Amino acid sequence: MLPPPSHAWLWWIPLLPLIGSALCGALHLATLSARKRDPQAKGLAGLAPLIACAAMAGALALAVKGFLDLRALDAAARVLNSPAWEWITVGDPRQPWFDVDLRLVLDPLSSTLGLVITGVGLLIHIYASGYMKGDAGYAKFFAYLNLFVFAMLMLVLSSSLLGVFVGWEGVGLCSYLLIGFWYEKGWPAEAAQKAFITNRVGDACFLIGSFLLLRLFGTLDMHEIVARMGSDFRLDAIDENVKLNIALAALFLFGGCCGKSAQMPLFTWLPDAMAGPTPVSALIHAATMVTSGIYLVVRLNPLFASSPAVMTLISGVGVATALIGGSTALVQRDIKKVLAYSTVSQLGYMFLGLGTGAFGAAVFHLVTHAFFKALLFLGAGSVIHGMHEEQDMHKMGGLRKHMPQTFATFLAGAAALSGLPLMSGFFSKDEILAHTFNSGGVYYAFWIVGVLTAAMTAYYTWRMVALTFFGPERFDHHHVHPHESPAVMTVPLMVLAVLSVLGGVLGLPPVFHAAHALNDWLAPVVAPGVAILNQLHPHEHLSHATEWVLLGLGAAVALAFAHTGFRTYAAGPEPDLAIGRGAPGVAAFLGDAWSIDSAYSRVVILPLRVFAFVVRFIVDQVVIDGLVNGAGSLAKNLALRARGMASGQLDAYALWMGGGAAVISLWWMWS
Amino acid sequence: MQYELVLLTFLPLLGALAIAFTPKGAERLQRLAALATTLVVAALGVRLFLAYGDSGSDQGRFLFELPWFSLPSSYGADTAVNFKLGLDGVSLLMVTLTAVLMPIVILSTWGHVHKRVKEFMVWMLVMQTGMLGTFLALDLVLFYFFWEISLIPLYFLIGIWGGERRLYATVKFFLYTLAGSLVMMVAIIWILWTRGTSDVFELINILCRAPLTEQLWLFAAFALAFGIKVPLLPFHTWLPDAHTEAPTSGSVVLAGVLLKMGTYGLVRFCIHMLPGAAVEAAPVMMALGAIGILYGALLAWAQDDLKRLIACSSVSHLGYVVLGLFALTPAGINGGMLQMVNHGISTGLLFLLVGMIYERRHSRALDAFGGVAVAMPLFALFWVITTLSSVGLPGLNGFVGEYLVLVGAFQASPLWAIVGLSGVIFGAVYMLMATRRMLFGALDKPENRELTDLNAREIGLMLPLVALVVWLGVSPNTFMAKTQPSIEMVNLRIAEARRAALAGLDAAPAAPASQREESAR
Amino acid sequence: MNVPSEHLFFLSAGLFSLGVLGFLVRRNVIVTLMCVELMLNAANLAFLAASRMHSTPEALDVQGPVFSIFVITVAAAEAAVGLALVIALYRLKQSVESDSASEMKG
Amino acid sequence: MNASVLKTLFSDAAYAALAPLFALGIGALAVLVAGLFPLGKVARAVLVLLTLLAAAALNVGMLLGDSVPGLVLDGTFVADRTTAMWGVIFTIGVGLAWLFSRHYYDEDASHQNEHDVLMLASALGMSLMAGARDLIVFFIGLELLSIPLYALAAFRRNRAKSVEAGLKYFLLGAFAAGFFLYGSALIYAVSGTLKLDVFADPASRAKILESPMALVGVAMLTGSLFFKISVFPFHLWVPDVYEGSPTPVTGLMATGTKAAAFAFLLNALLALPSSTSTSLAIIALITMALGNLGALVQQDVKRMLAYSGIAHAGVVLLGIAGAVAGDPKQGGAVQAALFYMAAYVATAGGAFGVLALLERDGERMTTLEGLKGLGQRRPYLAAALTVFMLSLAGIPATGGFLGKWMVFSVAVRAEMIPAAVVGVLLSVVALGYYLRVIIAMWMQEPGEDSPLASTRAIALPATLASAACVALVLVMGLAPRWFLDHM
Repeated sequence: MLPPPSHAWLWWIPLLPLIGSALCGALHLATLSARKRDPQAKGLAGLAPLIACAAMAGALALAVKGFLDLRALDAAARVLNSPAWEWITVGDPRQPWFDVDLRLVLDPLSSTLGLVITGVGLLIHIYASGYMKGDAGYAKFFAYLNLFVFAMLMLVLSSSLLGVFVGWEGVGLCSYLLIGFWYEKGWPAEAAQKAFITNRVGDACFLIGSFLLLRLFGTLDMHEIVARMGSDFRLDAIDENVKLNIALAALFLFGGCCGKSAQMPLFTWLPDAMAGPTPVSALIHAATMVTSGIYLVVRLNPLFASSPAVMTLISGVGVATALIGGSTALVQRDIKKVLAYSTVSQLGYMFLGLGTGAFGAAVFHLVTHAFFKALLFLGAGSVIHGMHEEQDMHKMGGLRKHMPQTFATFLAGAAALSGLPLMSGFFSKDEILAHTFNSGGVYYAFWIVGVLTAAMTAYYTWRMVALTFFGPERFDHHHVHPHESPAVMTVPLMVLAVLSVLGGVLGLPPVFHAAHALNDWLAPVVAPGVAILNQLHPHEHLSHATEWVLLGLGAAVALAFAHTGFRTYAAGPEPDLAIGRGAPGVAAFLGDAWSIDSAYSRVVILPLRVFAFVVRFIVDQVVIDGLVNGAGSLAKNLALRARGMASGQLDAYALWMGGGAAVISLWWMWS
Repeated sequence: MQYELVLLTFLPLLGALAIAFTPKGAERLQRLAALATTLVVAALGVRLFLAYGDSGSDQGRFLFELPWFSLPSSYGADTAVNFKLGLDGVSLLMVTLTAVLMPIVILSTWGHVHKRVKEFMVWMLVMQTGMLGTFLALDLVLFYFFWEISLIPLYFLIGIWGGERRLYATVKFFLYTLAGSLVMMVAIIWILWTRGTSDVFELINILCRAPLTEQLWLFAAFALAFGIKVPLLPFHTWLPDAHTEAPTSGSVVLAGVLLKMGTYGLVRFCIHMLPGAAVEAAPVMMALGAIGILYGALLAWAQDDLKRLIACSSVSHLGYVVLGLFALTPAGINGGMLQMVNHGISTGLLFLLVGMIYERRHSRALDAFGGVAVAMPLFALFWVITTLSSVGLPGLNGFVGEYLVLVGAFQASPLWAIVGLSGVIFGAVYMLMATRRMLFGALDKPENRELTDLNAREIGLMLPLVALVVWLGVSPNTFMAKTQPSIEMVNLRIAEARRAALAGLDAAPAAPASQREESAR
Repeated sequence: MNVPSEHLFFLSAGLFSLGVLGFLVRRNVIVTLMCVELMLNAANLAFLAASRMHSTPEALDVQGPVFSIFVITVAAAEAAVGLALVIALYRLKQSVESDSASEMKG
Repeated sequence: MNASVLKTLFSDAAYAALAPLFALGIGALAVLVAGLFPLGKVARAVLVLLTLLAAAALNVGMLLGDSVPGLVLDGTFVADRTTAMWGVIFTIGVGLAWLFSRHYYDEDASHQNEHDVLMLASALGMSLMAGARDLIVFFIGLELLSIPLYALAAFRRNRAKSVEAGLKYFLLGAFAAGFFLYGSALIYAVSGTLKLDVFADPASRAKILESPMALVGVAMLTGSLFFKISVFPFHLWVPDVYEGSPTPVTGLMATGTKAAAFAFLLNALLALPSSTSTSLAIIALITMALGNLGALVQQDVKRMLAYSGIAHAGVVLLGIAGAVAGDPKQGGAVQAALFYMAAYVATAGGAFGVLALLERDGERMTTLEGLKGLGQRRPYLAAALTVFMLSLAGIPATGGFLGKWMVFSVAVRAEMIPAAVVGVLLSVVALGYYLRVIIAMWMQEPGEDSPLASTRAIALPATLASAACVALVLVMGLAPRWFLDHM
């Protein structure tokens, strides 16, 4: 149960970015009105990044304060609770039928996520103030970005599932706005729409999940749900029906996660989302928003742990997504697309880990991934910036000389992503694979795919590095003059590079005989789930020997494929073209992400669209409205017929009268 | 006797009379007079809202009652028909919405009503009286009076100031809605004759004990009238036509308030007065509501006319209201009530926005636009906010109602809740499609380059509504706390009816004698 | 003379039917008018027959005869108006056929 | 016959009962005589007005008085509050028709005097019909009403349509009268009396109606009454006659004649066995359907209103069918029909009156085409006609609404609910054409060949009459208490 609500200051963590957003929005409106007089006017838009970064810094400071406060408490009591905003009350407030109280709760999990969001977020804000300079919507951009951070913080800090949903949809909205930031180009708007709608499919699942939880527990407060999973909802205390309902709730919530975290079958929006400005890709589509699914599963870990089938499904979906994403990234030419599919793939890893019950490992990978993928995206942004908005790697090459700082930091990110030994990604990915291996059964298959994907990851990462920074310069020297980005952009890169390299210390594997800092920190949160899992199928910890073998294998695979990838492409993109010539089918299949997206268009969207038109033109216009108008024309037709009765002839009228009198007489006599 | 409600109801009519006697050319005077009248009414409405505490009589407050005339009844004495107005939790939000929406609507006519201004203002004000009367009437006959009277102004508004097919649309609207109402009239006649009273709250106490068969017949008659008005699938086809042809302000009032008369009636009469039948009929009504959500959304998705699209979206949104109300759970009813207000605000805003762009561009075809956001950033801002409110983004008004509706519906019937949930997805599909095709993309059509952004009047008239969008989204309790005691009474009745149905009893038919005693009060 | 009342009724019914039939088949307005007279007089006959039926030697039932007298009076008035209309029709159409008065229909 | 009999017959009560009739009769004669003298137009008008006012005042006096004469003249005539109310309605109907006829016949102004006399005579006939408790009295009243109307219908004797209307009305009316007489004779033959009170006693009624002859008689009688109130299949004359007659006369036919026939039908209700209620209801519904459908396709508003009148007759007949089936509310049907017809007299009288005013601008003005844009040309007239249309359609706040409500109440009370539902749905069809009139006036621009704005001012009497109709319609719709209490 929650401690007393004594920490009102927690509200300031999300509210600061919200205020920042409002101020930036006001600045944008001011700019707009200034532009009415002078189309080139910048107004006060230049203030926007200062405000936004200040808000972020404030939020970060508060998040750090929260972290320190938590650290000072006993492990079991590490929860800070804020007063509630009584949002929705149905019925008498003293004894409501249904109510939603929004309260913010800081515990080790939300604190970790909060630090990542505000920390990485701040860096990206700083970076963006350089990246977006000169854009017409400069202030608007920061308004959206701050709004996003607000929603994301609501998502991780709320204790109510509906509070999570506020953030959940809020981040979806900001994602929509930011993907479509350059809407006048057309396709970003389409990508934004796709992202929003795909997410909505997930959100609908989320809502169903929430209904089921409400029906089971009578509350949407996640801390209460978790607590009750350990008390009156213990697996041995409930019947099959309740178990089924729990499993269904878990399943639908996971459906929501699939949308937000771009898992099969709803991952197709994420690659398209790269239409947004690069800092957006870094913040939303790599570091934070897409990980909210992982957060949700960890937050409700006993719920998921109670349904082994759903857990296996999560792992399966995760590993399948990892494979599809990884293999697709192999052949992409657009640098951002490579990173996007890589993100899809890495998120798949996290779900693979969640499905094995490695909640801590998943969060660990989430954190390291936030560092290195944000770094890679920002690096890619720096490259794109320097290349005058060129994203095709085939038209790059040899950039290491032109942008040394970007190059150096990018290498750090690549190393972490590909899991080169001792980099942050190495440890986190390895922990997930080790857990998978240890789960046995079908998880062995998952493990094999996981390792395969790891190989692919190393390969495409270093292919990307080679194509971008090595080999001959393939751009047009007359028009493109690559240059290093300003310090405001490179400094965040450096910070992130350091984090990417050293992030591993958060969770060193047991064989290193060091404390797994993150797992220990999260232990109170994940304990209920882990307990349930142990109860369901207790298994041994991996022996040190096995673990050494796995570590070694991981390192070897990463090194080998990184090397191959780099060497193959060090001289230029010819191997790509060779694949295209040699196996065009395979290249097209992979390049199009296994043709899943186009299959959706054909199998889902087109029939629905056709159905909508059938509804409009046939069901509605012909059938339903036809009946309505038919009643009208029926009356008219009858009227035209009835008209003939009044022939104007006297004798006809008299006949009607005489006949009428006769009929009435007979009728009355007869009845 | 309290005169607030009489004043509220008839002030617009007085204003209309005054305007009717202004000289023909004095358009400015007529506009300002209409605006002033509605502003005073809005002030009165807000005052009443604030004065309406969350405790007090649940059988109508600020009561005003005058004997009117009497009609035969099966008891010795005739049925006294009273001119009885009263406010309770069920009508409170609708009355306030009607009062607040009208000045905005009047202000919006500056842009699109240029001919026969005097008549326009007169009809607008008459309509307000009709709508307020419908919501405030606590006498069945009086309710029916206002219910039908409120058709006439809109008939003229569409017929005179409407678009190309205005005559078709307005006649269809009038005939269709009237057809349903007349069947309801027969039911009301029956009630008056057999129960000897036309007082709504007395009837609520009497009719809940009527035999189930009788309740079901009465329910069918009332539900037909309200269902057509709402409009509930499959009685919806008049709505897109009426909306498409109506002038902007007519559409706003139609969507904002007039349709709510139907849902209000469903709560007040079909559910509260006939709980036994409501429990029986709930599965059918929920099914109609849920299918309506999906159907309306698909219909909207297949439109290319912006206004028609929004009209179809109304069918979808009102499906939520019906789904929630007939879940017959506290959450569902509260959600349905809230959703009525939400729909009024957000769809009203959407129609205002469509009107504003139509005034500039003289087209509503989606294909005529593209890149409007570049030319009209403020318009785009308002449009997007409204769209988000309409698709139910948490934090804005649409969400709270929608969520409560779905929670309530899920408790009653997971199947229909999930069908209704599809509206969450498809709602986003068609609204975002419209948004993208209109606002986004390149500004490549020469006609669109010249578009001017919203002016101060247009922004000013939308701001109160936008404020409500946020307020209702962030703090729905401000509103729900006031309606709660009345809705609790509805819940009680439903619970009784449920118990009776579970016990396998025909809702215990009370002896006529005891009914008489009650009605004799 | 002792004609049974039934016979009188049959006669009157026959006359009435004749009048109706004539009204229906004849086009000449004057003939039609005469047929109406026939119907009225058939009714008169029926009234008188009924009166005879209800009368006792002591008391005559006057209702029937009184009605008949009124009917005769009214018939005269009707004939006056009717013939005036026929004249008006003839002046306009040069015809007394009822077909000539069938301009309005539908 | 000795003096004492005469004394009992012509008691004070009888004089009181007949006073309105005397007023009308004397007035009619006075106007007729006045025609011989070179009196001014105004003086003659004052005479007519005085006559009508006197009749109305006497009726109102009876309505408000403490006691009523009741049955007089050996039970052949009744004067109670109901007949007094009918009397008021008739005088209003005739008064309206007279007011609207003031400036109607410009070319036939020389016969205005005869016109007025005929109108007053018809009013006398109506009152006699409403109070008749004896078939003889009723017949005299009927003919006193009809014969003047035959003449009035053909009053514009230079116009083919007018003469055609008169002729059709006359011939068919006489035909119907034949049925009435023969039917009366049959009833008389079976029952031995022409008084209606023989039906008051259920036992004797049952005995009479056992005889098929009496049933045929009742059917023939009913048929002839149906002719007057224009019920299927006796309604076919109505459109032609209404269209052809001078419009004020049409107004009189639509209102006064129909009301008088209904007044008697309600008295004669007792003669109808309850087994006939189904057939009556079916006839009523067919009448409503045919009337409404017929009106739906008309272009001439006068003819449209004729059909609408048929439909309205069907509505009242439905109420009567309810009463025949057994209205548990004593006198409910009479109240309903009174209210309905009162509202209808004000409404239809006003509507025909407005049409009469428009007709002065040229014949085409009464077509839908001619009405286009009227709202702009003559907003007050158009507004009045709009109110009338809404009242005819039975929209609240008008008398027509409450009338419809009360008549359908009778059917509901008699548990004829399916018939009531079909009936109300048929009135949706009716709304279809009433709305077309409103559309033409307010929502359509005048066509190219539409009449130009008229410069002729509307005469004062007509203005007053229209305003009075509007006021009456609205008062009956909004504050009906007085009417309901006195009906």
